[in-house]
Amino acid sequence: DTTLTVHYPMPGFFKDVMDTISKKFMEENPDITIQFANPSATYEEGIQTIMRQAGTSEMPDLTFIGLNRLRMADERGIPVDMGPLIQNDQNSMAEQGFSDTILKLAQVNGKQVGLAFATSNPIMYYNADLVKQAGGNPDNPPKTWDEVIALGAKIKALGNGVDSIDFRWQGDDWMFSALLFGAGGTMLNEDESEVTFNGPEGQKAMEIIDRMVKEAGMPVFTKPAGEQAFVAGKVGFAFQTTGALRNTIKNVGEKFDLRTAEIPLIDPENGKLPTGGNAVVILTKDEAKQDAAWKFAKFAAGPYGASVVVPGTGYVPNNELAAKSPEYLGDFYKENPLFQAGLKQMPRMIPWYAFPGANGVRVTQAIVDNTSRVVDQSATPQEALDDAASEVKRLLPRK
Amino acid sequence: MTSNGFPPARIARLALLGFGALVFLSPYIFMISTAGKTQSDIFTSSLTLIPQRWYFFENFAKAWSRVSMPTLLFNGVVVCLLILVIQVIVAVPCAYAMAKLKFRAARAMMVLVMLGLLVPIHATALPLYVGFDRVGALNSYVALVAPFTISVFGIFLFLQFFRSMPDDLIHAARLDGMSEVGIIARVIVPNAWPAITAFSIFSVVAHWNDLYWPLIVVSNQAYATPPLGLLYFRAAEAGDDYGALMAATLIITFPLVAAFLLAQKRFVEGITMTGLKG
Amino acid sequence: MAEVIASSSPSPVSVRAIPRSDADRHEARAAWMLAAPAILLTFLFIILPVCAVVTLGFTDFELGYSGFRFVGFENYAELLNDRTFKQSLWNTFIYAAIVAPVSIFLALGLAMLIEAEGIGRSFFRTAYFLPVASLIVAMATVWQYLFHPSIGPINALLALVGIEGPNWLGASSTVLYSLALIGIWQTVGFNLVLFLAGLTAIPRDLYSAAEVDGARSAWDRFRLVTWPMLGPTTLFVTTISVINAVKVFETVKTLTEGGPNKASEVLLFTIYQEGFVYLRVGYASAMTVVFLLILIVLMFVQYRIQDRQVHYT
Amino acid sequence: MSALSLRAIEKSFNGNQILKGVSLDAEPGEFIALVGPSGCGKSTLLRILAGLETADSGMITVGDQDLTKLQAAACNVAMVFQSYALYPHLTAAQNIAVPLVMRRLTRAQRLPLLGPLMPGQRQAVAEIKRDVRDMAVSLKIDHLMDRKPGQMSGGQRQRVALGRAMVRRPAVFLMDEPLSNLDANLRVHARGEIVDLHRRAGVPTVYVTHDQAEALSMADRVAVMIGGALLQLAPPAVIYDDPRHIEVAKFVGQPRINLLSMQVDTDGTVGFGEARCGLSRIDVAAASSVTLGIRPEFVSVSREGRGMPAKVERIEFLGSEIIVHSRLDQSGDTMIAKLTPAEGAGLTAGMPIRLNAAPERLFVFAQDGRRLFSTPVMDSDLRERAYG
Amino acid sequence: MSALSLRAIEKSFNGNQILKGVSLDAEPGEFIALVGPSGCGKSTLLRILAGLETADSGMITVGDQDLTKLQAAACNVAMVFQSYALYPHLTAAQNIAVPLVMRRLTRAQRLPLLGPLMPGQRQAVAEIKRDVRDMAVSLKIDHLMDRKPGQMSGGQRQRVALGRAMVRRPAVFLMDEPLSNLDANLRVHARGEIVDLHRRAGVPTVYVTHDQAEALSMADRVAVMIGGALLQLAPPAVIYDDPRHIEVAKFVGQPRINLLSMQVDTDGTVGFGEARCGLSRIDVAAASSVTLGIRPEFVSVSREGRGMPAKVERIEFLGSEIIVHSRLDQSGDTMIAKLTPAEGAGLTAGMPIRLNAAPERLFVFAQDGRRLFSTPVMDSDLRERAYG
Ligand SMILES: Nc1ncnc2c1ncn2[C@@H]1O[C@H](COP(=O)(O)OP(=O)(O)OP(=O)(O)O)[C@@H](O)[C@H]1O
Ligand SMILES: Nc1ncnc2c1ncn2[C@@H]1O[C@H](COP(=O)(O)OP(=O)(O)OP(=O)(O)O)[C@@H](O)[C@H]1O
Ligand SMILES: O=P(O)(O)OC[C@H](O)CO
Ligand SMILES: [Mg+2]
Ligand SMILES: [Mg+2]
Repeated sequence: DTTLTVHYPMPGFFKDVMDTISKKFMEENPDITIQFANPSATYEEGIQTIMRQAGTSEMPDLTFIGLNRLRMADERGIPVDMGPLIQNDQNSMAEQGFSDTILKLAQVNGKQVGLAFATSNPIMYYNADLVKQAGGNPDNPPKTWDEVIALGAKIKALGNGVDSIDFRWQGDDWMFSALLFGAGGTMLNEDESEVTFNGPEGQKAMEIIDRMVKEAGMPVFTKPAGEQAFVAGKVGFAFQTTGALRNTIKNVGEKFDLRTAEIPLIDPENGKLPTGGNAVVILTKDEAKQDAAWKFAKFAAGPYGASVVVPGTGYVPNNELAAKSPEYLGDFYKENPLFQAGLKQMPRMIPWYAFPGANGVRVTQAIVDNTSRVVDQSATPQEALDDAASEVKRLLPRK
Repeated sequence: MTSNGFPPARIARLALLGFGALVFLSPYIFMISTAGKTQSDIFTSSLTLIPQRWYFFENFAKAWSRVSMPTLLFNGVVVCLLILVIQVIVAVPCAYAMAKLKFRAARAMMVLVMLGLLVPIHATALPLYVGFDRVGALNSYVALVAPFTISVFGIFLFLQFFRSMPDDLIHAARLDGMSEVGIIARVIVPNAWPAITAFSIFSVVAHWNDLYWPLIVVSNQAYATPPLGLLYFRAAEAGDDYGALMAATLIITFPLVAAFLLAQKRFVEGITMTGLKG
Repeated sequence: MAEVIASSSPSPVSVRAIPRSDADRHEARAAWMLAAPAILLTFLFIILPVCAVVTLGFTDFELGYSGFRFVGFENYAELLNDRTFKQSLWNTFIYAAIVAPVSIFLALGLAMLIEAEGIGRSFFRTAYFLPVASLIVAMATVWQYLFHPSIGPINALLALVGIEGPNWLGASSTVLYSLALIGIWQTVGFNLVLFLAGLTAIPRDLYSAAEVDGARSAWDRFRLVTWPMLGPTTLFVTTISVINAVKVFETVKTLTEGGPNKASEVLLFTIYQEGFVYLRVGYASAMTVVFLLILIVLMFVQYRIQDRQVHYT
Repeated sequence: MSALSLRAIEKSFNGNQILKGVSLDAEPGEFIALVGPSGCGKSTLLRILAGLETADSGMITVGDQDLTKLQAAACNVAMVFQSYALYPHLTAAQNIAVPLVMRRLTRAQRLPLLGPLMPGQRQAVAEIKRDVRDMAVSLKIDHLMDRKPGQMSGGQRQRVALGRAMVRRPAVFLMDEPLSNLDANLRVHARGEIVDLHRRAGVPTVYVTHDQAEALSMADRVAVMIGGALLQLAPPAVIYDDPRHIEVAKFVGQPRINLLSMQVDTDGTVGFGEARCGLSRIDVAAASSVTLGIRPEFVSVSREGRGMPAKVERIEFLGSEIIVHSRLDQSGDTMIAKLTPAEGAGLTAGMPIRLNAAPERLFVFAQDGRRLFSTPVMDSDLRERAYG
Repeated sequence: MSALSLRAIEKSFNGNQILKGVSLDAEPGEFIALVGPSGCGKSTLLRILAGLETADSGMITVGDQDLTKLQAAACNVAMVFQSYALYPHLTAAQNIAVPLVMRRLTRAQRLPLLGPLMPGQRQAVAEIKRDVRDMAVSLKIDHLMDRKPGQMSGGQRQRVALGRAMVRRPAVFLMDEPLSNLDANLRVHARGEIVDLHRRAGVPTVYVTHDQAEALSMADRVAVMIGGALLQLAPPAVIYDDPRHIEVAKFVGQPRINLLSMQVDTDGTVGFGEARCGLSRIDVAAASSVTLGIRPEFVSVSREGRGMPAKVERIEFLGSEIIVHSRLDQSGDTMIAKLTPAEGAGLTAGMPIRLNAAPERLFVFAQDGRRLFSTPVMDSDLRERAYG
């Protein structure tokens, strides 16, 4: 018998999901026992815990790592290379819906460090009641940022403490990426030697944030404050991960008419969106355990896992079989229109950019800090971008 | 100064104190109110303390079932008790030696105690973590308890208290045939209860609530302490289940409040007698 | 030396004349034995780790990479130019400069009110002490809600009287003050209990004497008796309050993560961030050393200045 | 008009009546000692006098000022406390200066830094300094002026406390057991000093003590208070030699007075052995059982002859005198006799003796404690006849 | 062989010699009072006796018990402390039982829960209970056995402390001012009780006090210690009537002895007014200036006639006696006289008086404090002649 210790982040999203999956897995594999380590509150705390524990006896056998931190983990040699395992299982992989695109999401420089477990993209949440009051048509939500900002300004003008927009810029660089990639921009150039996010696309992106504040009166929300205000019916639009959908639905309850839509893109033609989410990663170096761990990884990231994750959270399916097969999710989307926004955006998903070198976390922090200067209007978009760029340049590995 | 009659000065005083108490208690009022609300009832734009739907039972049931509350409380009690008992067993004899025996190192120890008061666990967490890893003691009660077994604050407090105990009492005990250990067990400790109570409150409050250290050394839920358990509810990404969170908070806070209520008279007495006041 | 005489006498008559050092040595041995566990544990869990921190401060050790090299004072040199560190020092200073004095004087005022009041003593004591005993992880959530810029009760109340409340935790201009408010809320009860103990220890006769001496107003009696007699208490409370204020961490970690834009970065949070987030243990250790030095200097200075003035013998 | 007058002062705490209508007048410059057992209400009365406590009813006047409703700070009454209540953070000089600073300087002038800038402050401060110095010199504590109370001996502290009370020339001077914290030798010495100071200041003084020797030796008049009521207010010799109440007789005198319960004889007399005295008809009619009091120094001891037979229980040698404890053969009561060493020579424990008393020294008390008027019956033959 | 013997005990603290070679022997069953002013080293000596402190040199023997290297716990010496030092958390019965429990039960038998399971524990505990009860009955505190010290009065506590000390039948019994925390009345009463108890127990006792009256009234012999040295060890009457040293005379007697420095006359006599006494030739040759001591009760006061002229300064009335403070016209020395109220009647402050003393009551002390042998010169005419 084998016992696997599994660690995962964000229990708020995943606890129920993990419990369901592990229960089913143990039913199917009676010789393997799954036990959970203390979950970490966020992706960042998760990876920190793992990096601290790496090499110690406390290190779990499996973990779930944010897609943008796979690179950092790999540079420290933490994950087990899944390449050989996939090689052995070639056929069944495809059968279970692990297409190449899906596998790519969890590769670092071509090395398979994990299997994408939950994937997301940023969508637009809106309060149909407020939209209606402000003279908009909830059935035909804004398609461009200009429309969002204009309608936001009208919502703000309703008064009574109502705010226009909650754009989730805090925490990490994901939502900035959404604007940047949506304009067709990139963080760094091809060979990762130059900073490019302060180019014209980046400027357009940052200006959108600036205009949200200037024209639509977006306040400086902390992350929880924004969430709470939106579910309280005090905010018109919220832009954040589709992964938060299930919780948002629960929190809103009957208070107002909650809708979702695709996020506007600065460049509607070529715009892309970052893939959020996480991947299951095998940590154990113990050969005997690795087999069991691989079984569990495949199971969690496989069609059954996805069929639990998607309805339980709001993440988009990372498994083609699950998405299409009526056995899994086929009917779900028909019955739950709020979940369709994320699904429709799947073709635009590209990897969430992970910075090279040891300072990945600080780079992210530098971008967030400078974005906050725009939000609280203590810097112009140009200044903020330039400062962020020079700081990031300093933090990137010197070649 | 007396409690008969209600002159204006007294009414003003009571009003001031009452208002202050209300301000200080307001977070708890919201906490209790929230613990009785449904998820969608919590973040509304209207300010109501009374839940629209009475949801206390559901929230408490959820708090009790979603994390394994009995395990958390049990761990909390075990860790706090172990810490407290060892702290007292270690600090009392040391303070006694410093206060009542001719002891050349007493001065040096005093300096050590004062310096020790200044070093927070936050400062030494890293080397300690590495150390516990080396001896393979992470994820155990040992890791949770060991760094706090020495309480310089306790030594400091007991020292003040013992200094005020009459020497004659100790001489009498020696004449009656007690050894030094016997004196500690039979004379010092039974008479140091006010000081021990005061110290217990400080110690238990600190360690029941400590998040920093358990977060670092515990990854196995079997050893999670109450604050760590609360973190399960507090996921950062999305709106959490606040009703249940508050219910859990109430469950976890209650033992402490009850303990304080029971001990508060002795607590103040203990502080007065330990000369902590000066 | 014990000298036995009359060993030949029929009834053994004996002498006690142990040289002093012998008896003292016995007592000292007992003392050492009693203190040994404490000394051992202090060494193990305080001294040794502090030495380790000091040593690590001279290395470039990073968690996750094995091995490190000694870099001399490089970490300290980097600290001099670290914008975050400087900001964090300044923020910690401001925070402590607000929380310590306000919580001390508020506690003193409340303690005197409670002491003067006959009824409800234990209720008030408990009400004000409750925050000390509560879980900041959980209370942070409540505070976050109370401070909410649009749906928070505080701003709602302010709106009732026509004031547009600030964005407490969201704006870089107010976040530190909001945290300070929470800090005060957390500390007052602790100080209050200490002051209450101090007040009960003041001899009643002194107040009578002050009254007979012509101290007409409550303020005169405060100046003449209460304040000077509370000297030792105040010294202790100040020490504890300053140390605790400088050690602020949990609220920052749970409520603001140092943001927005480092407006609420404080020393311990920065150290934690460097050590456990960026995993740069060497650099974090150097910061820790600076942090400890600040604490030690602070306490040393304070004791030098105040101790003389508050102990009247 | 009296310098200080109390009229029917009553005071209760939580329903317990502590003072039961106390009235008292003091002449200018008079020294009144207020004695009584612990808890009888002495301090309470003093605190009411000082304005620290308000009486439930009654009236206090000092000179022609009605103090009844005045606050302590407003009355011109000074007080010395048992604990001295010196401010531990102030030097002796500063302690003595406090009442002057509080009275002579305005609030503005007392401010720490701004005070010296106020007009007139300098001069007032200089005057205060001078007065403090004069006081210190007259109390012989001028060398202590820079010490804090913690650095002084008990006797020195007591003098500083006196200085603080006297420096502002109060209209009334109150002292609450100011010597009880001193050791025996110092206490005897300090008695003389306080009497001296009082004579020089000439201010009416109420001096509380529970030490009867202190009261008798220092006061012009002694007020004996028992259970919240003044039982007698009279000069020391009267208190001792002519107590009006059994409690007064019991409280004053060391060793304590011998008390014997007995029945009044049919001839209306009562007595101890040969020494007898007669009571008035009215008294005899009212009560047949009384208590006889004999002070130990009026008990004489002889080995044989007349007198009450008794047995020596214990002999205490005190140098200049000897205390003989004995037990009466008849009633089993203990009797204490105070003898000179010469008189007591040869007495040993267990020895049978005879006790006698001088009839003019017998006190007779009614059952309610009142002293009864009695006349010594000198001729024992007369009595014999009446018996027959 | 004596029951307790100290030989040349010396002790220094931080270079200050506190005990300067103290030697003392006690007979079986003897009650020795050790008196002396505060700080003279009484407690230190007692603590050395008890084994709580070790002497720098000297030797102690108790009966035939080997005290060498014994720790306090092991000597069979019991001690009663000034503060009683009762264990506040234990009842009276438990307090008294402690020394028995510690001595009669093994460590295992004393364990809280396991103890009762040990063989023999039951019986031993029952015996202890019986002994404690007997002790309580004999001290009349059996009704207090379940109270804790906090619920007892001073006198009751003192008795419990006595019980705890006596219950284990020590070979020596030490008491350090056991009565000083009691109030005056209780103190007098307790004296008798302690003497009684001592008589019943028959154990040699060293009783420390700084109250000379206590020492004189209780002890078989009084040891007067001044500045770390024993000046005299003798029965009370001898200490009082025949002091060997000026310090002894000064310390014993209340009010204090009158001391007058004077020159020896050419005829080898020295005296007070008419009362004179002669010194031996050797003494006269050695010192021409001596100190004359006269106890206050031997000073007589007359308004006129013969005697030393003096002026009354202050009169203290103490009920059964009167203390007259006066100043000699010639030398300016103060003289204290103790009179009965009758003798003192009519004296007032400022009045000129004449003082006389009985020549057989004069003590003459050399300058180093030694008492000089002197013989009263009764016939003043004889003296007159020698003068001429
Ligand atoms: N503030 C108070 N509240 C309630 N009872 C009081 C108060 N002050 C005094 N008493 C009670 O009044 C009685 C008299 O007290 P007081 O202090 O006047 O006695 P005292 O004669 O001065 O005694 P002592 O000689 O012991 O000082 C006591 O029984 C005391 O308990
Ligand atoms: N442990 C000690 N260290 C230093 N000095 C001491 C110590 N114990 C006593 N002394 C000093 O020795 C002297 C004698 O002290 P001791 O207690 O024997 O006096 P005492 O005669 O009992 O006085 P009292 O009547 O006040 O109790 C004092 O001057 C005291 O200060
Ligand atoms: O929650 P996820 O997995 O969609 O990740 C998205 C980012 O973390 C949001 O900031
Ligand atoms: Mg009193
Ligand atoms: Mg002593």
